[in-house]
Amino acid sequence: MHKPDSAVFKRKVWAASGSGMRGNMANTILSVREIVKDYPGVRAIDHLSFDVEEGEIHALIGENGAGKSTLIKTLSGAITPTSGTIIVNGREFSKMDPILAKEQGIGVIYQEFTLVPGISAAENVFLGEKTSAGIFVDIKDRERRAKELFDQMHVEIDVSKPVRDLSPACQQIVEIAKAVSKDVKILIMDEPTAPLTVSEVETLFQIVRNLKKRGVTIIYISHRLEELFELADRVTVMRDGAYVGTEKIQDIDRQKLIAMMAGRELKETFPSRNTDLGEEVLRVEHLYGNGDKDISFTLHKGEILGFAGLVGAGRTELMRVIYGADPMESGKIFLHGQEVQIHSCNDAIASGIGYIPEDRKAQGVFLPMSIKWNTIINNLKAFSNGIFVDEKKENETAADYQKKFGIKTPSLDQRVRNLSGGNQQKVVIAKTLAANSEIIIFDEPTRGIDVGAKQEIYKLMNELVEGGKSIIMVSSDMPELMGMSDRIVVIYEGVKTGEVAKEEFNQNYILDLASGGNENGTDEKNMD
Amino acid sequence: MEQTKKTWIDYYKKFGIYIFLAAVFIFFAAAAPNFLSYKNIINILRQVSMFGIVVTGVSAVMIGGGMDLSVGGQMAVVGMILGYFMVNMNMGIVPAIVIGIFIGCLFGSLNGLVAVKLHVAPIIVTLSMMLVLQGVAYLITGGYPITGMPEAFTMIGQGYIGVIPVPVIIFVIFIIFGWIVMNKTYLGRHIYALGGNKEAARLAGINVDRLTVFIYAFTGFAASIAAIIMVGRTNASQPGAGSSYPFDCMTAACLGGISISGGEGKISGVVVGVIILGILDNGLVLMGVNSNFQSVVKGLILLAAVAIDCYQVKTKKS
Amino acid sequence: MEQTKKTWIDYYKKFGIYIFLAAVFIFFAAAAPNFLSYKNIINILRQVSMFGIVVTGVSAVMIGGGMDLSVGGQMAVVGMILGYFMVNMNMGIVPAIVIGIFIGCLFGSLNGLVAVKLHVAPIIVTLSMMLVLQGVAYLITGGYPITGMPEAFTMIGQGYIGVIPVPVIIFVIFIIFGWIVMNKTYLGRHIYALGGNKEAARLAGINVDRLTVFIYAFTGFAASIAAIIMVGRTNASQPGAGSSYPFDCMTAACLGGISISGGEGKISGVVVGVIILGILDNGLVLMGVNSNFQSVVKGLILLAAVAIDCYQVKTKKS
Amino acid sequence: GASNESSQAQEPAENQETEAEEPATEEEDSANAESASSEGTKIGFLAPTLQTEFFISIDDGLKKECADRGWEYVSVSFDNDSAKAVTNIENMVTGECDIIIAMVSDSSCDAALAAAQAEGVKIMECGVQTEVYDVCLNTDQYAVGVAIGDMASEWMNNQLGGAGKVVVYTTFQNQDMQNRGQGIQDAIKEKSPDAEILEVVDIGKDVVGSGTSTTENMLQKYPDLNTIVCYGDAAAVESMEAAKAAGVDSENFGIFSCDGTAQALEGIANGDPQKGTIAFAPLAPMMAEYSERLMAGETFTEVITAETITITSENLSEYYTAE
Ligand SMILES: Nc1ncnc2c1ncn2[C@@H]1O[C@H](COP(=O)(O)OP(=O)(O)OP(=O)(O)O)[C@@H](O)[C@H]1O
Ligand SMILES: Nc1ncnc2c1ncn2[C@@H]1O[C@H](COP(=O)(O)OP(=O)(O)OP(=O)(O)O)[C@@H](O)[C@H]1O
Ligand SMILES: [Mg+2]
Ligand SMILES: [Mg+2]
Repeated sequence: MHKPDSAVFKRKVWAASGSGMRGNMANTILSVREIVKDYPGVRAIDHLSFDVEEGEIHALIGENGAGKSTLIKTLSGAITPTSGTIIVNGREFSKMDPILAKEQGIGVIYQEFTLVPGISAAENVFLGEKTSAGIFVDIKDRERRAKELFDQMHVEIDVSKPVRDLSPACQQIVEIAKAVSKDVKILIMDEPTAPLTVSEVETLFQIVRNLKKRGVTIIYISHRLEELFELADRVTVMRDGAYVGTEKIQDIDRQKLIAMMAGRELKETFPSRNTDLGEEVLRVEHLYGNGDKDISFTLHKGEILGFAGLVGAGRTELMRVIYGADPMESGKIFLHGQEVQIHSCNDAIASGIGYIPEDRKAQGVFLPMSIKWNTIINNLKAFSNGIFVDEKKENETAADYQKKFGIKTPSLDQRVRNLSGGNQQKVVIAKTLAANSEIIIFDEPTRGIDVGAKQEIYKLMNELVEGGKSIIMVSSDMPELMGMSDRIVVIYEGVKTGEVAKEEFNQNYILDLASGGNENGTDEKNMD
Repeated sequence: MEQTKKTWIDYYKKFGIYIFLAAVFIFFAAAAPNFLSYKNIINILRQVSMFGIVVTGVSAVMIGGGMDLSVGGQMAVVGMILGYFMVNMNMGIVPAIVIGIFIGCLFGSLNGLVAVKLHVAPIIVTLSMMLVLQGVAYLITGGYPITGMPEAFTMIGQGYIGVIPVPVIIFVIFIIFGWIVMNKTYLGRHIYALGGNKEAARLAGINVDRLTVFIYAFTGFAASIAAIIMVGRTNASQPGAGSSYPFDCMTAACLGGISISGGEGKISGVVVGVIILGILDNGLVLMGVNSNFQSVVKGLILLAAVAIDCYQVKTKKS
Repeated sequence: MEQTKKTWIDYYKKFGIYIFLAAVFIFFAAAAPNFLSYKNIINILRQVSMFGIVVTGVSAVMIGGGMDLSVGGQMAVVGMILGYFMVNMNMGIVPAIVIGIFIGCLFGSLNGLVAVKLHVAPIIVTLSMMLVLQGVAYLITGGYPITGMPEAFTMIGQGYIGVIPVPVIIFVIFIIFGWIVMNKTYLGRHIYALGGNKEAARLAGINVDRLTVFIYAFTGFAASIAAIIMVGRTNASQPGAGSSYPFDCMTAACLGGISISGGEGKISGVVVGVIILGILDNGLVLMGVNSNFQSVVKGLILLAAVAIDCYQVKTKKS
Repeated sequence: GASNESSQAQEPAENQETEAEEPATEEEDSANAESASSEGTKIGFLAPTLQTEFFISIDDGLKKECADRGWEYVSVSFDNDSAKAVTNIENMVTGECDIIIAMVSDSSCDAALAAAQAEGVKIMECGVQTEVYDVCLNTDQYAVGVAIGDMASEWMNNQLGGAGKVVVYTTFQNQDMQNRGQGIQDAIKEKSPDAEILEVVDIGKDVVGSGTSTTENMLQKYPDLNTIVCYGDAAAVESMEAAKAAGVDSENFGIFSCDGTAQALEGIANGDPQKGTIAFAPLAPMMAEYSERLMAGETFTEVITAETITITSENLSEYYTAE
């Protein structure tokens, strides 16, 4: 039951929001008044006020760095606002704290994981909760209840396994389970779908609709605008920390939303490019390793090769092997027809391969360092005379990329830790591009990035291939993958199940391959 | 998600430290004269009790993502205060013990409070605390030890109940208590959560500040119990006591599988770690090994044990 | 994006440790007799040189996300070897120094190699190493110090070039070198990268294993240079040397703003931290303060300095 | 700086010359006459540690002696770290001490002491004899060891008919203690040839509690052990408690050591296994006396040896009164 294109999404939207409009929702459950949040050098939220009505799904959108995450953190008590009031159920607060927020029935799925890596999924789900009376924990009971929750969500997660051993997507599902396991009245979700693929997204939507039926109010943040049209009742737009406006979802369309977010008209397409596929630059033969089995493919000059697959298919694992980050068990890698030995990332970089990792916090950025420092770290040799770093060139390059991607920051000396999630992602991309590789692997490049910046990245990818470079793009965003790729390779549980040429692109077909090919086409995940 | 079949490494992961203990035990049983006598086993247990109690406390802090380098100083000061009250001020045993424990908890809470309120890394807070307390211990009597504790008090360190030395009984009660708290109660689970991801714990509604102070207070409690045993055992309060504890505790905790970065480790492992060190101390002396050489052996054993323990973690991840 | 105006805290962030240094300096200039004489200032500088070199090495490791508790043991063993070669074996000064430095680097590399290959936390590797080396230092001569170094050798610790003591010159060269490497070269950037996010550093094409070994080797190099100065200054190799260094170095590094978790801190801050400790040691003696009380003062100063430093980080983060 | 210091250092010496004949013991009461001469004298005491009773008592004694004389006094511990000792000698010179009483452990401070001498500071070495000093109060550690050994031998010969089963505790962390340990062994071999030295144990660093555990282990290893001869009281009294706790026959179990601390004396008085200890003649008054004589310009070529007193139950009453 997957939507092949956004047209279908839209049709569903009307149905969904129609049923959501039952009764009158005039009851304001949560409002914020004149909230300000200052950070040194930055005003993240600027006198923002808005209201959320009981039982609605209220979307909150804005460009990267608009202040969405900061706002919801003030609501959950993760941070203290500089000034302003929060009104929940008619009670006024000048600030929240996590315990108070919990008492008010506020639950949050944060943009960044808030899991305890060393303890089991079950314990994470019930973190901080009393699941039984007395001072003793009944762990078996917790595991049983967690399993029930995951079963309801149609995902299979070993509830006794430490969450650090789970893939990012599974971790996100644990986050979701954690939030919905509680008896919340207001559930705030900050980009919950970012690490998910289509089938989990569908599961999530199901959960959200069920919650809504139970009368739970939901604040939903996403950069995937089509999701809003499917789910939301109303949408509030923020820009530069300030309130722009609130609209009923029926009264607005995608273009208008984007204009509100960006403050200007913005064309949203997958820009066309004209490149002729050149000679073969990369060939992978019978690659085994890191959970992947017998994978072969080729990449040509000027090509964007997409990789599709469900969560945990092993795409990231494959890319890491090619990039030398994880060991290859057997197989061959050819560059321009020459076999190369890649034993380390440095070998890969030396061979002209660049990699934009999917997990920006863990693998991408250096949080304590400045933006400009991060920008050139992947290719320091080119920015130094062999020993000393050329700081002038560093400044120029960093300024270039900041302009190109619109990295929102008061200065290039700002620590990356203080940037919003999307802006951090832009730094990761800048950093890899500055290394000037011939083949660039983009692993979930647009995760958490706003529409405007996405356009920039697409444009940039086109420029790169037009300039004779080649790109491998791993993405869980199907329209994006189909819009950008020349070919798509599909991976299922570490095995290549197909390769689809541009002419044959079809979401259903690709998803079928991604769930194990035609024979296994009806995987349990796809029922419903 | 498919389960790969269990390799020996998984078994080692589960039983590693016990295998290590067995190996060390068998080695000394064969090589050290009189090692395997019933009395010597009791002996070893008595020797490790005091240290083991402190290490249990330190392990709780480490599991909670902290560190306590000040336990030695806490022991010294509590010991001096005990002696001062009982000998110089002729206070009764019970009130002296109560005050001693209270002061231990106070020092611990102070560590926790400073770490929480001033947002300073625990290792630095407790390092400062150690410097301060070591100084204070000497300032109480100007550096002289206090001797001549009441007879009944020395029983705590030297006495027996049946054939079991009193310190061993206290130690056993302590670890059973610690084990139940860490494994079976909400409090224990919260401590693991705190150590694993403090922000996640906070956002889950755990009062992380209060919990932090509580854990440090517990370590102070452990240190004060150990101080009582120490004073009873040597019949003297000495200001220089515990000066080697910061490293010794860290060594024992790491040997027992407590992770430096918090959130991981088991009380049972810690007990085994402590016993391994106790056996080494005892066995090497029985074998007549030079004390400098003992230091070398301990260093290598620690490294070997932790390396094997880490080996699997690495294998699992990559 | 609009800029909010800078508060005093931002200024403190930038100059905090210098303000602290100034305060300590002014205090002792007023309170300690003879503190402010030219000779005493030279005196303080000479006293901190040896320690400062080691702390610079340890700071490099800490910035790279590691920890080195074994520097004291390295110094002791290198010192003993120097003495053994020059006195017992009548080796020339230059070859002895070369061998000493080589062995220091070797110990350091060994730390790094073990950490990298066995995937053990650096704090445990170096703790083990400390235990081993402390034992080894005593085993070399059975615990006896070696005295009677060649005249020319003692110059390194005791001599002057012009009016400046040789150790101070070595120290200054060392920190200038360290500062340039850490701030201006791409090697330095790689070290910060390693400490800031090891996985990201690896993906950025940095050979993190080799770099780790290199940094530890550098710390070993620093320790061996310090050992040379120490032996020259005291005209003796002592197996117990450096036993307080693990904590002292950590104290100085933290005082100087090096973060325990790596990736942060500046060499210039470390130098200031070392000098503050040197001024305390010197000034408190000049004032005739009891040495146990000195420990208390140092503990409180460390805490205060780090608390003020952390205060802003907290403000920034929350 | 330098000229200033040396002239200051000379000044009291010159004053003293005029009344050099005066016996050095009378200055307390003749404050008027003395104040002119020794006013402003400053003593610096450099101890390897100020954390053990032995050194603390010297420190306290000196503090009192100096106060009585109207002298300034500063004490510093160098924590058994020679580099720190050198540093502190330098600091004391800057601090304008007239006399440095250095209880250093070997020749590692000679250069610093010589530099201090060059600044006009008088050096009193104590407990060790190197090449640089103005006066040296030495204790021959080997001889101390022999005294301990003699005492133990005598007891074994009388009480056990010579059938001693002995464990000797020494520590290799410090050269003095190693010499002392050697003296113990040699004396026992000579005076009590029938006794058997079962083992010489290096009990390692002077860590509180190491005496306790070592003794417990030794009692396991040698069930017929009846004599422990230890280099110092700190470990000995711990041994005594451990032996008592293990239920040895206090009558026929002997522990011997050195330092004459209160707890050891108390043990002897109570009939505990502690049977004897060696006390040193109080060092502080001696140091003060020789300081005075140094200030008076006297020079010393001979090493002055500090007396040791053997204390056993026989002469205990002279040195110890139970509270
Ligand atoms: N700790 C901090 N210190 C300084 N500035 C911060 C901090 N946290 C956030 N900011 C700034 O506040 C602004 C808002 O950030 P926020 O994370 O709320 O954006 P967002 O709307 O969630 O963006 P995204 O879509 O990228 O997640 C950004 O400009 C960011 O740089
Ligand atoms: N740290 C880990 N420890 C154990 N197993 C892991 C770990 N990380 C990932 N895996 C497993 O490896 C497989 C592939 O992981 P991953 O989800 O990263 O693949 P992917 O195709 O890149 O998926 P995604 O769509 O999330 O990028 C999954 O079965 C996952 O559970
Ligand atoms: Mg955000
Ligand atoms: Mg992936």
